Amino acid sequence: MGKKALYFITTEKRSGIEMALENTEDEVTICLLQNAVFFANKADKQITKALDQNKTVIALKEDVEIRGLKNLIPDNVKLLDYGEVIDKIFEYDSIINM
Amino acid sequence: MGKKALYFITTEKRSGIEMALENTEDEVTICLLQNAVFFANKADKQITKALDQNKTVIALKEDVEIRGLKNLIPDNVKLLDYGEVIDKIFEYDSIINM
Amino acid sequence: MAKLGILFFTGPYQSQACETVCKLANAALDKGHEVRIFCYMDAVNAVLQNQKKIDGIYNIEEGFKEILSKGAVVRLCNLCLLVRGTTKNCLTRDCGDIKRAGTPDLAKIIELTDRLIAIC
Amino acid sequence: MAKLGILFFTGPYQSQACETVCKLANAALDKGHEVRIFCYMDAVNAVLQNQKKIDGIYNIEEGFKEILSKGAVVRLCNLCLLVRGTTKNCLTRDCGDIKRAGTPDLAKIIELTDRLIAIC
Amino acid sequence: MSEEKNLIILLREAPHGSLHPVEGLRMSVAVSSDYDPITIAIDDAVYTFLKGSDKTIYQMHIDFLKEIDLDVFVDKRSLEELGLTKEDLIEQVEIKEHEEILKLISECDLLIPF
Amino acid sequence: MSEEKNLIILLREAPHGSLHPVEGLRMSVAVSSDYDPITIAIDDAVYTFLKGSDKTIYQMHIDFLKEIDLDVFVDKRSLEELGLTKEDLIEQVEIKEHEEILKLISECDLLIPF
Repeated sequence: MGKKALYFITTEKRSGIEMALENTEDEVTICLLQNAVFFANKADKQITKALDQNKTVIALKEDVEIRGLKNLIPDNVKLLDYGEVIDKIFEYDSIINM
Repeated sequence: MGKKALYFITTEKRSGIEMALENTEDEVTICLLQNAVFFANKADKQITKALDQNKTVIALKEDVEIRGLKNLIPDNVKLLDYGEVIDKIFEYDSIINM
Repeated sequence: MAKLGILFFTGPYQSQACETVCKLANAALDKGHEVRIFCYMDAVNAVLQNQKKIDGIYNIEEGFKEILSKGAVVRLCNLCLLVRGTTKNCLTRDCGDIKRAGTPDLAKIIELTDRLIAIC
Repeated sequence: MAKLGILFFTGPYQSQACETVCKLANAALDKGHEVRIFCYMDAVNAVLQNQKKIDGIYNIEEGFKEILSKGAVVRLCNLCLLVRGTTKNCLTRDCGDIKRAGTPDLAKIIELTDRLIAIC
Repeated sequence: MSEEKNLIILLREAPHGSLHPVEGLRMSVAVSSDYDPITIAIDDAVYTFLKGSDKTIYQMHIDFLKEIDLDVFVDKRSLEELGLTKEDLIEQVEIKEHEEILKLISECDLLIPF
Repeated sequence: MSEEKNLIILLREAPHGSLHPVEGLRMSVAVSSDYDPITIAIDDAVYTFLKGSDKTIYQMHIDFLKEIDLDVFVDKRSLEELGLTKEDLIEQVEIKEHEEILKLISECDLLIPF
């Protein structure tokens, strides 16, 4: 279909990021908040897979910083502040909350 | 050491049952309550491993029954009521709450 | 200007969800967006009064007061409050547009907003 | 007759923990054991008053009243109550030996009991 | 969002241990006045529909959803991982291949997780 | 239980997303008046001790435990699964082989999980 889908992931449950990876039809963006930002640790196989699939990966900057993860996150994961996350939310046709 | 250790597991976090399986020195009993009783589903590899290791596996009867799991649980998992679980708790030298 | 709905499920000081809700709502309000929040399950306890301020911990009561003062609409699952015994303890209409509601009000929020996010 | 300590962390009507605590405590008390319970984090909200009774759902307030009447000792983390704003809402000494306490009281419970279980 | 939006209520947690699946079903019922939500169970939430489990506090929600012809789907892959088959579940739910579940999710406008 | 009992406080959850590791550390401090608890971090709780993370509400607990010479151990296997090394963690914690962690747990009289 090629619509723009935002996977809005706020927990460490694996099912959220798995669902996002399995969607290969749409233009998928993965947005990580709260403990989900740990998925952006470069040692995580799923984040590498998402980036290899050319999916856009976003993480909430403040949640990355308070966890001390900044140096562990690949350069192509975009760090956004709260306001920029709000902007993103309105850019997508569908919101898959996970 | 061979002391008697009770692994008292009350959540679906895998680390609890894994720790119990990795203890091969003591006389280990695994006691499952709440959502941890799902580990006693015979399709679960870890419960099979625990029974193969000759560990005693106990599950709280009421928690098994309200979940409709009775037919899915191996015969050698003992179902105990609340009072019997209380008795068990005092039988062990150490309690590993997980 | 757009309209944002927020749904969440957890109470304060156990998980980060309440704090995230306040911060996202604040950011949306500061951009001039409309914000409608539905508190479901333990989340109804996020708006209780008399939450003591502790240094270094984000005070959830203050957070909700701030977003209410900026115009956020907050709806509380009534049944969730009743079973928990916390009905009489909530922030009042003095703080802004906050009131008890039924689950169908979530349908209304979905209808009245452009996007709904859930904070787990 | 033995002594059982119970520690738990979660509030009512979100997870099963409060119900399990009441049922295990009841079973222990019925066998003549002593029971000492420490409510930590959200668990302090398990003993709030005015929890509405719903058919089919185990009422946690009633559960705690029952075990208190049978002699269970219940200690509530004071700081956990304060931050949540629920201090004034708790079951009172009329129900039995229930009171606010500090975290060091858990050490006391460990000392005074033969076994401590944690219900997550 | 317009009333034509596709809504999915996703159940992810096991019943009885937490109230999440029950509250998810209650939400499906609630939003059914304005939308036609599809309720989907994945992972341990599949257990919610096991025959013989105590459904005192949520059977009414399932009955209601079926009475107004709303779909309640169970992810087949999750079911198989738990060693369960169609026969283990109540008849009111329909088992869907994992690919179909993914397709439904990718086609929805809004997914609410429980 | 006598005062000689071995106590372990086990941290299992990631910091910031939940207060569990913080409350676990607070409990280690609290029981240290009567016992010598060993604090152990496994799984995502390992992140609690990452250099550069915001420790405003729990650094004091770590400092207190170290001041009275109590052990705070981190499971090496969990650390490696997260792609982390000794250098990523603060110096106040000690990394232990998984086998040693298991041995400590099997030797304890009471383990309290957070």
